[in-house]
Order: sequence, then structure tokens, then C-alpha cells
Amino acid sequence: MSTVKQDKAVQREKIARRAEREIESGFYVNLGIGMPTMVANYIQPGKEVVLQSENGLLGIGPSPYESEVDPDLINAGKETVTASVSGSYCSSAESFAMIRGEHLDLAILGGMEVAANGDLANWMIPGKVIKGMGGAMDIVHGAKKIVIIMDHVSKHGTPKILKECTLPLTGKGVVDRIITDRAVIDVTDAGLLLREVAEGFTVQEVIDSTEAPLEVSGSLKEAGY
Amino acid sequence: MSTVKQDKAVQREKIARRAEREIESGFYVNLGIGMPTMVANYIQPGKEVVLQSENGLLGIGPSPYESEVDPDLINAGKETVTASVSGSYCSSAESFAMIRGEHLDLAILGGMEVAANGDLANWMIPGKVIKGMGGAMDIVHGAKKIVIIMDHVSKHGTPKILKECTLPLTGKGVVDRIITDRAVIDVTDAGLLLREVAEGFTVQEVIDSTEAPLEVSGSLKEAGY
Amino acid sequence: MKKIYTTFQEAVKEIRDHSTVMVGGFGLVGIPENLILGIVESGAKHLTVISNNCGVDDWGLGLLLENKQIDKMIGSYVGENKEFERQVLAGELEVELTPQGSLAEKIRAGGAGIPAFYTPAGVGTPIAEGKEIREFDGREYVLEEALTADVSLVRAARADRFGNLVYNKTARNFNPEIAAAGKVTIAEVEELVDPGELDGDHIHTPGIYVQGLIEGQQEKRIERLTVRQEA
Amino acid sequence: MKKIYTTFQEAVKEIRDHSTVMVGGFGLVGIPENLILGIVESGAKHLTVISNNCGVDDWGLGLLLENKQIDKMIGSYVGENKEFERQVLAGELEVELTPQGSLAEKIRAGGAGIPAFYTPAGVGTPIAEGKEIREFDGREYVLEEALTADVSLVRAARADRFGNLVYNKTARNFNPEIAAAGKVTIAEVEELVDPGELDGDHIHTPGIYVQGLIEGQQEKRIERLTVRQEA
Repeated sequence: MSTVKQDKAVQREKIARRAEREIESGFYVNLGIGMPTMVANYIQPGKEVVLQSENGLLGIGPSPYESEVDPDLINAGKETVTASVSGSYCSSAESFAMIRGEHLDLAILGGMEVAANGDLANWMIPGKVIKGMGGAMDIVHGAKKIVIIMDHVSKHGTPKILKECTLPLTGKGVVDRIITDRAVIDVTDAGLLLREVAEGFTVQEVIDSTEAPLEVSGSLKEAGY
Repeated sequence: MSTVKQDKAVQREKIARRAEREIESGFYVNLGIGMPTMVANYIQPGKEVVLQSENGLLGIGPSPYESEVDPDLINAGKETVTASVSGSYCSSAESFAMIRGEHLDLAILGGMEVAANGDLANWMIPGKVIKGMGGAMDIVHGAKKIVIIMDHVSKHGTPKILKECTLPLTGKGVVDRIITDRAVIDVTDAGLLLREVAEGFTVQEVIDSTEAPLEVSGSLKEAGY
Repeated sequence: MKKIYTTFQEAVKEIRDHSTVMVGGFGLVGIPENLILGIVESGAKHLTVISNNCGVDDWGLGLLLENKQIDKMIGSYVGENKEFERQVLAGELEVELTPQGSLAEKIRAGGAGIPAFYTPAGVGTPIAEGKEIREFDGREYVLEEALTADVSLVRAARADRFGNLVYNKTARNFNPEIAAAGKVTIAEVEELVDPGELDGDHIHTPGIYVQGLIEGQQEKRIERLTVRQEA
Repeated sequence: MKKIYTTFQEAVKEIRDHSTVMVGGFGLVGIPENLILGIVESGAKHLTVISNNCGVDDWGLGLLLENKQIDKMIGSYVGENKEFERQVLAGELEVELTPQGSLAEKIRAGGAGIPAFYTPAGVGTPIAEGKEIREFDGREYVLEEALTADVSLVRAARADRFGNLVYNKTARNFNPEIAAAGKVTIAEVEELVDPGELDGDHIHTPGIYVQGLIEGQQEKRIERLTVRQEA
């Protein structure tokens, strides 16, 4: 593995571990496909958490042993999974009734861009082939708290937290908190509020790599994770 | 039993037996509370019929033997019933999804008044205490065919098939066929069409006891039932 | 693991004066008998109750009527109850009659984050007065809005400590939709079983909708016993 | 008793050129594998297909794409399929992307006689363009209309001859809603069981929604096998 790739993996783990701290015991949580799914690996023992998968599984268990694999049992990322002891199945309409009705405490999703007002873009890039939004547009309206996890800047080094999104939106004003490799930022009625800065970054570095104006919290946590 | 009551029972049986002929083998049918429920007693052997009860039972069986009674198993008239071998249960929202989605082939309901345009009134009489419409307003929109069974005239001898309903409506333009102790009448785009006259009545008697104009069918069946 | 209550009065403690309460059941079948008794004991007043029916004079929600705890009732059929009639005529009780299917769908919508939907039921009747009528594909429909509750009370046959519920036969009725539409939902269950005993393919109400559980002995009164003779 | 088919081509005979067809499944899980092969054999063209996904290049609905039988696809995620991409770019295939929850609810509405409903999903996005936006309780919602199909194809684990269906785990997904939204619904089932073997409390799709049945051997291809090591 190259150093760059290794760094990338370390960075993703750091974000996932920080995101895990958003999950309280007793929570029902939807984790998006990709990096958000990784968060499940870091859930602290002792926390009682029920993970929902929008394809109709409430109570995702660990990956199956080879001998346990059931091709009829997958998560929304189409990976084979198991069900937890409390697990139950439902149809897609029921699953999204559960989501849209705001019965989930938390959804942790990936992002391409987040704007100062909480707008989220994470489903399409004009000019590139459209794959579809899947359940993202429903889920952003469907949990009591929406946390977006992503790299703070693009692979070209440009900010992803913007004054206004440039990509087509997934949802308008839906994001509550952004967690990146550099910072934890809340979306408030007064704009973005910098709550934590990650180890190895300064407040100024975070501000410089964020296009949208950042208010610094009075209780800012430095080297927070 | 007085003669009047006996006559009444005979008349109800006559209507129920005629209504039974509306049911084809393979049909899914909802029978309203009261006289319509009686129709089930006359279903010909050999007809495969599934009866739906809007409280969440698809496949009503016969009344239970004393030893079979389950207080959790009732029909929409709140009578203890059994489930047929094909029987399944569902929630109220699912039951009315089934109804509203026009998956039932036929509903046979009682009526207070029917108008020439198919309007039905069968749920309230102003000034009398309101009991509620129950599922009637949904069911009248929810079967491929709506048959109303009722006495041809009120207990005061006045017509119940009218130019226009005088009572608050249950549904507008919903009735397909009316079956009474005197006649079978279809609601058509051109108005009411007299299809059958019951034994013991003449066409003129039916016309005289019907306020709405009646077209007489070219293939009229006399002494039809 | 959900909160397991041991007294019915404690189980309904979130129901306060002026609360909106949804209660499962069709007639007396599937009603949370003991939770209703818990409300009677609590004495909470000025309630808005959403339930298909309103019990009978001496059982079920009829007990709350008798005790004058209900200000407003939303249901589809209330004809089994003389005290109901008396209070409506005396102007003591407000009643909002709703077609049964619209009631079930309004409650489902409330739990499912759908603020409103169109239905054919009630078009051209007094029920549609003051509501939007709209044509789709040449047919008229009325706009109906969602219903939710501060507290929902349901009854299930079996439950596990995760709040998963299974109903018995036609005792299911309004219970699943009502469980999903309450900000707080308490389930009275006939039997609490061990984790893993309920098959995930057979759960009617997943635990996410349930905040508290209590075991209760049911009377299961029969309104219209109808039997056939043994052969 | 429902019609029991013995060949898949006969089972899909109602699917003709220009038919609208709904197909159950999420990814490759819960798809009616052999009924799809039946459509390939039938050669019916200019189809509108409604399904959450469109299979992969060499399996599931991807086979219909390969065979150029689809004119229009309504789904939520179509990213697993290179031929899909090629046909969209070449203007050979029309695609209507719909948020997954709205898609599921539009199909449910189609089966449930609800012509339209409001949902928050898609407000402020390209998906809401040209659609009515309406405020309820201070929040914006978009109006979405129901979807129905000429023919619905679903897959179940078990069925009886009355058409009652039971699904296995996450192979349930869109199947129950799709079964209810088809004018004609054909179910491919893994096992046909004797009348009375299915518990009435455990039926996922009641027989009223099903017009025909056929038993089929499933390949059940796995898209992303993910396992953990034995301890």
C-alpha cells in the first residue's frame, strides 16, 4: 500500500471513529453507503444501537461467517450481512415510512458539498453518468439528526464546505453537523459553527480550507480527535 | 313471530338470495353489516368466494363452534367468526388500501336512499343521533362493482329510489346495481334501467313505487326471483 | 431494551391534561384494556382521543367518557355507546367523524411522514366540506391530512424487550398504524418473550415505534357472540 | 385457486410491446429471475420498466437492456450497469430517477387507490422541478403521483394456491408494494405449499393481489459477498 493510500485509510478511520461518538446508546441509526457504513465497525461495546438498512432491515448484525451467508440478506450497499437478535424485516414502503416519519435518531451520510445553510449535494455531478440518488433524498429528511462525513477538501485541495452548493442538491437545509478529517462543524440558524478541530490542524487552517464563513465556538475543542 | 316479522324475514332472504347471484366464482367480496352479511349464508356450493372484512380479515369462514370462539377474531359487524383456510390478517390501513385500490370484485351494501345518478345515502339521518359512517364511504369507491340491497320502499311506503337523495350522501355516483324485494335496477349513464322484476310484482307496480324514472330493459326478466 | 413498566398508571404517565391520545382496537377487539384503566386512574382530562370506536358504556374508552376525561373524539363509528350520544347532544363532547379507511390512512400518514394525501372517500358528502377537492385522471379526490398523537396506546399478543410486536388475528386492526403515529408509544402485551423468540419475518410492529411495554391480563369482552351449533 | 403456470414464457404472456411492467427486487435480491428470462424469450419490446434498480450487465433486468426491450426505466439507482449507461448516453433509453422512498410510496399509492401524496423528499432538488410544492405546518413538500403497472412480477419464498405470499428476509423489499400495484400480478415462488400451511398472521402479500403463480429455481447471485473470518 502506498503512503498516500495508507494515509487515506487512516483518515477515513479517524472520521469514522469521530462520527461514532455521535451515536448514543438506544439510538436507531441509518448509515449511508461507503465510509458511513464503516462507522459500524467502531461502535463502542456497551452501546445498544440498532442500525437500519433502507432495503428493509431494522437491526443489522455483523458480516456473516462464510457458512452463514444468506443471499436474501443484504444491506443497502448490497453487501451480505446478518440480522441482530432484535432484527426485523419490512417492505421498502414500510422502511421509508419509518425513515420519512423521523423515527430514526440519526443518519450518517457521505457528502460531496455542504453549504452554509445546510444544503447537501451528494448524488450527482453534471456531465458524469447519473447513477441515481437511491434513498439519500428521503433519508436527509428522515432522521432527527443528519451528520455528513467527508473529506474537508476535494482531491484537488478545494473546499467542499461552501457558501452555496454548486452541484445539484440532495436536500435543502437538511444538514445538522459536518465531520471531516479536519473539523466538526454545526449548521446553525446563524451559519456554520466550528465546534472541534482535529489533531494536527489549527483553527486558521480549517478556516482557510472552508469557503463558507465559520463562527468559532466559545467552547471550541482543539485536537478533539 | 308475527306475520309481519315473518314476511320481513322472508323478504330479506329473498333479497339476499338474489344478491348472491351477483357473486361469481373467484370473486373477492365485501359484504356490509346487516342484511348484506346474510348473503354469505346463501353462497352456492362450488363457488369459490373470498369474503373480506374491513377490520383486517381476508377470507371469512363460517361462525365458530362454541369451542372455537376466539375473541380476537371478529368481522366488521363485531360478530365472532372463523377464518377460511386461505384466510389472512392485515392492519386497518392495509385493509383499506386493498379496498380503495379496487382489488375487490364486488361490494354488497345496504342503503337508505339511492338516486337516479347512482348517489347513495346510507349513513345518517339528520336530527337522529350520528353513529358514524364506519367504512362505508371508502368501500363505495373501492370495489369494481357496488350493489345496494334494500327494501324497495320505506316502512311508510314511500320510495327509496329517488330522483335525488334527500339524506346526506355516502358517495356520489357510486352505485352500479340496486336489488330490492321488488326489482333489480341498474344505474347507467342514461339513468335507471329496470332489469328484473321480482315474483309477485308487476312492472307497473315497480315503476309506481320508484320516484326516479325507470327505463325498462329490452331483456326484462319477470318473476326473476 | 425498552422501558418495561410494572403499573399501568406509570405506563400512561405521559398522558396529561389536553394530551392527544391514539388508542388501538376495533370495537373491543385489540384494545389496550389495562392502559385505558390506567388513564381512568390517572384522571387526565380534556383529552383528544383518536380511535376507530369509543368503547361501550362500561368498558374500553367508554370508561373515559363516563369519567368525562374526553373533550374531543376522532373516530369512524361511535354507535355502541349511549353516554357518547348523551354527551354529544349536551354539547359536552366534540366529535369528528372520519371514514374508516381515511382514518386508518391519516394515521398511517402521520407515522410515515406524509403530511397529506388524496382519497376518493367522502367526495360529494358532508365529510368533504371545506376540504380541497382535486381531479386526477378524470376522477375527484379529497385532500386529507395526517394525524399524530402525543401518546399512542396499543395492544399486542407478544413482544420482546426490543419492542418488537406481534398481533393476533383481527386484534391487529388499527394497532400497527397507531403504534407508528405516536410521539410516545406504549404497548400492552399479553406475553413478553425472550429476545430472538420472535421471527424477524413475522414482526408486525418493529421496536423502533415502541417506547415502553407492560404485560397485561386481558378480559377480551365479546360484543356479539355468534356461534353455530356443533354438528 | 390461482392459475399455476408451468412455463415462464406463458407466465409473462400478458406483457406485450409497450406494456408497463413493475419488477420486485433490490439489487439482485428478491428479483423474479426466471420471469425476467421469460420476458427475454418473449421478445416484448418498447417496455416501460419500473424497478428500484436495473440489474447488472448479464443478469436480472440487465438482460432486457442487452436485448433492447426497454424504452423507459423508472428507478432510484442504476449504477451497476454499463449497458444502461451506454444506452442513456446514446439516447436509446429514457430514464426517470425517483428517490427510493418516493418510488416505494408511489407504488404503494398505486396499489392503495391513493392518486397522489406529499413528501419532503426532493424539495429544492432537480427532482421537484415542475412539480407542485406545498407547505404544511411550515415545511415544504412535493406532490408525487401514484404508479401502477399493466403487469407486476414479484418473487416470494413460499406461496399457497390462493396466492398468499411470504417473503424471506430482505428479499421482501419492493415486492409487496409491486404485487399490489399491478393490474395483473405474477409471482415466481421458491416453494408452493399446501393450503393452510401458511399462518394467516404471517402472510406478507394476501392472495387478492396475485393472479398467477409459478415455481422457479433461483440462482440468487450475490453482488457483494462480504464475510468475516471464522474465529
